[in-house]
Amino acid sequence: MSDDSERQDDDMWETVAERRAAEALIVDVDGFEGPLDVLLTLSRTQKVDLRKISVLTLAEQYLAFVEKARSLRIELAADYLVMAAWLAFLKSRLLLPPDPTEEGPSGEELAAHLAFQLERLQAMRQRAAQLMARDRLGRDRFVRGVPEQVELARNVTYTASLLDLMQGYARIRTRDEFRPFVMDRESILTMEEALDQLRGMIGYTGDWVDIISFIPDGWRRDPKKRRSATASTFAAALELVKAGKATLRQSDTFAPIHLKPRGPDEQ
Amino acid sequence: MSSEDQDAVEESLFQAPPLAEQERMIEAMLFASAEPLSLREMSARMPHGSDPAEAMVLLRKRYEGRGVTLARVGDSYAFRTAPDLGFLMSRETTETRKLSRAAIETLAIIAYHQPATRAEIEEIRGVSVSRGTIDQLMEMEWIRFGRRKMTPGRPVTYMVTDAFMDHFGLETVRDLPGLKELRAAGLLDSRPPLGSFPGPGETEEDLDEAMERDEDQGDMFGD
Amino acid sequence: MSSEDQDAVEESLFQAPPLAEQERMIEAMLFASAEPLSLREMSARMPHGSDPAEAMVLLRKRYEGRGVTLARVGDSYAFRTAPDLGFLMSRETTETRKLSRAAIETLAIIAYHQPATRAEIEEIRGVSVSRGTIDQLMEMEWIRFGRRKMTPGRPVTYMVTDAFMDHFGLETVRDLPGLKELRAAGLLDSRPPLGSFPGPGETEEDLDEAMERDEDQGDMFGD
Repeated sequence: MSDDSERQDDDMWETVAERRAAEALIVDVDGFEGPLDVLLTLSRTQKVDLRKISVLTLAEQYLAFVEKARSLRIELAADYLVMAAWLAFLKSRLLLPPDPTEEGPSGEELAAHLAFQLERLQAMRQRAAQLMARDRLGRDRFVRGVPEQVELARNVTYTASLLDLMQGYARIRTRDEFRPFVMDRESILTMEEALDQLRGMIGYTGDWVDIISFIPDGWRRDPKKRRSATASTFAAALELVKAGKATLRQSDTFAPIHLKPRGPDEQ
Repeated sequence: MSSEDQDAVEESLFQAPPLAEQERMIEAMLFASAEPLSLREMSARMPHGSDPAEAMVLLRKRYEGRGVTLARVGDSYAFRTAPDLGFLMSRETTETRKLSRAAIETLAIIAYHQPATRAEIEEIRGVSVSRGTIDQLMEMEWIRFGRRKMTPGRPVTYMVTDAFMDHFGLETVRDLPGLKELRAAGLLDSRPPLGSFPGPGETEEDLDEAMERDEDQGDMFGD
Repeated sequence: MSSEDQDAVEESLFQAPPLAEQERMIEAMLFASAEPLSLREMSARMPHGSDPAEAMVLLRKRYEGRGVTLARVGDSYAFRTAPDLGFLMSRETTETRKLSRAAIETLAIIAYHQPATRAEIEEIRGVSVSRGTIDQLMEMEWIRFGRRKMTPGRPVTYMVTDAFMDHFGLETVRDLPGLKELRAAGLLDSRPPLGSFPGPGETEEDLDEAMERDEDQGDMFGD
């Protein structure tokens, strides 16, 4: 702010106190907490109880403040201008005789509400200051310097039921009954098994033998098993022939199939 | 410890410990904790059948006028050094973050008007509440959310916390300075603003906030 | 604060505060300090002319038998929780967990075959028994040592305890059903044991169990 502008406006402000207040307003306009704050600051120049304040005078002071700000090309936020418009309206209401056809609150009611708002804001400020002046923790009152942490001891209790116990035991004792990764194929003799059987027995025979006699014990009675064993033994015999280790012969259709091992000299 | 006390401790496993013993227990727990403890929290740690409420009366009396005093904070209790001895503790002081004027006023408004909506705070201060202010107070754990208000838009409300009361040495919110006078003067009444009175400006806020406030304003102007 | 106290503080700027006041001061300092404080350190903070040594004698007496005691640490002093109240500083939570499969099987073998040596347990389970499993069962007081076996090496044996019987509601271990009965009761369905086939159930088991299971599978494929 330049000295010139200050001198120029000197006559606008009547007392030193008022001028100081106004200067504070203008210089610190950013520091104000909105138009109500400005109004509260202006109201102090009236030096009366806020309940007896002249809202009309206050409105005029505010409007002058806004004018001044404008002349100084200080940009006021929109809400300051809205307040100015409202106060101009309030001023006209207060000055003109009430129009009975007009609805809404009267000028006096609006003025009273504004006074109430100012008083309330003022009261809150005082209480805030009182609050801050109390004996505060960390400044006047102190907490325990070495607080002890309450230790959280987590106890884990393990439990098991009788059923768990018995099942566990049964599981171990019957483990042999379980053959992992083997399908339950009780009545099927695999070709590998048949081959093992053949290989084991072939050395003991020098002549033609019915391949049925190579079927292992326990696979002859049950028809299902015998069928499977016959098929796999025949397939195993063919494998041996293919490997050059045996010769097969069948004299007639559906006649028994005979196998004869081939000696090394015959191969 | 005398053998009599020893017996008392052993008996306590089966029946509530004697009052004097309960007093020692709450004394130990409160001494060990930096945070206020409620009777319920203490009771949970004490032997079965203990009732710390009675022991608390005795303990508070015992510490009256001492260098450490037993402060009540809402439903909880905490040992705090006597305020007149703060000067001895200067070395323990940790500089608390300076609060802005807006934050201090907002805090006071919430304390005296709680539960208070953002719109109410703005109405009283005549200026919009910046998000940072509320955030800062929340972060300091001096305010918390209260119940939503049963007005159009169901705005959130703010209340002060036990940490707030602990910090300012208040037993309950009823102990706020000058609360009675304010109430008697009608300054805590929620008077709806008249007609077209200008509200706080929306210019400097971000969209979220403006939307939030629109919601809030439902309650200001809606009825 | 009473006006009398106020006077005391003001006066203290010029002369040593009364002994009772000094006692309050060291009480507050010791309470708020994070470290034990020596008489010299306290004296340095106190008003000129104070002698904390005398006040310390009074203060220590005052806290005798209380929930907190004033302990001497070298040349310094600090408040400490009374030793008999340490239990208040810990909070116990109890969590119930299912015993691991390895532990259940080991326990079952001991119950059915007691007294059982470790070698016997391992032979039946077909997998080595970890020390942790035995320790755990011992700690739970479900198994105990039996007589040493009169075989080479005189190995220790394990037996189940009365606590075991109590827990499982058995009068004697002979009440445990045999294999035949288990089968009759449908407890021995020929489903393979959980885990011998990798299945969807696996995901819900915790890592410990999965690891144990790997151990077990070693035995399944081993022979």
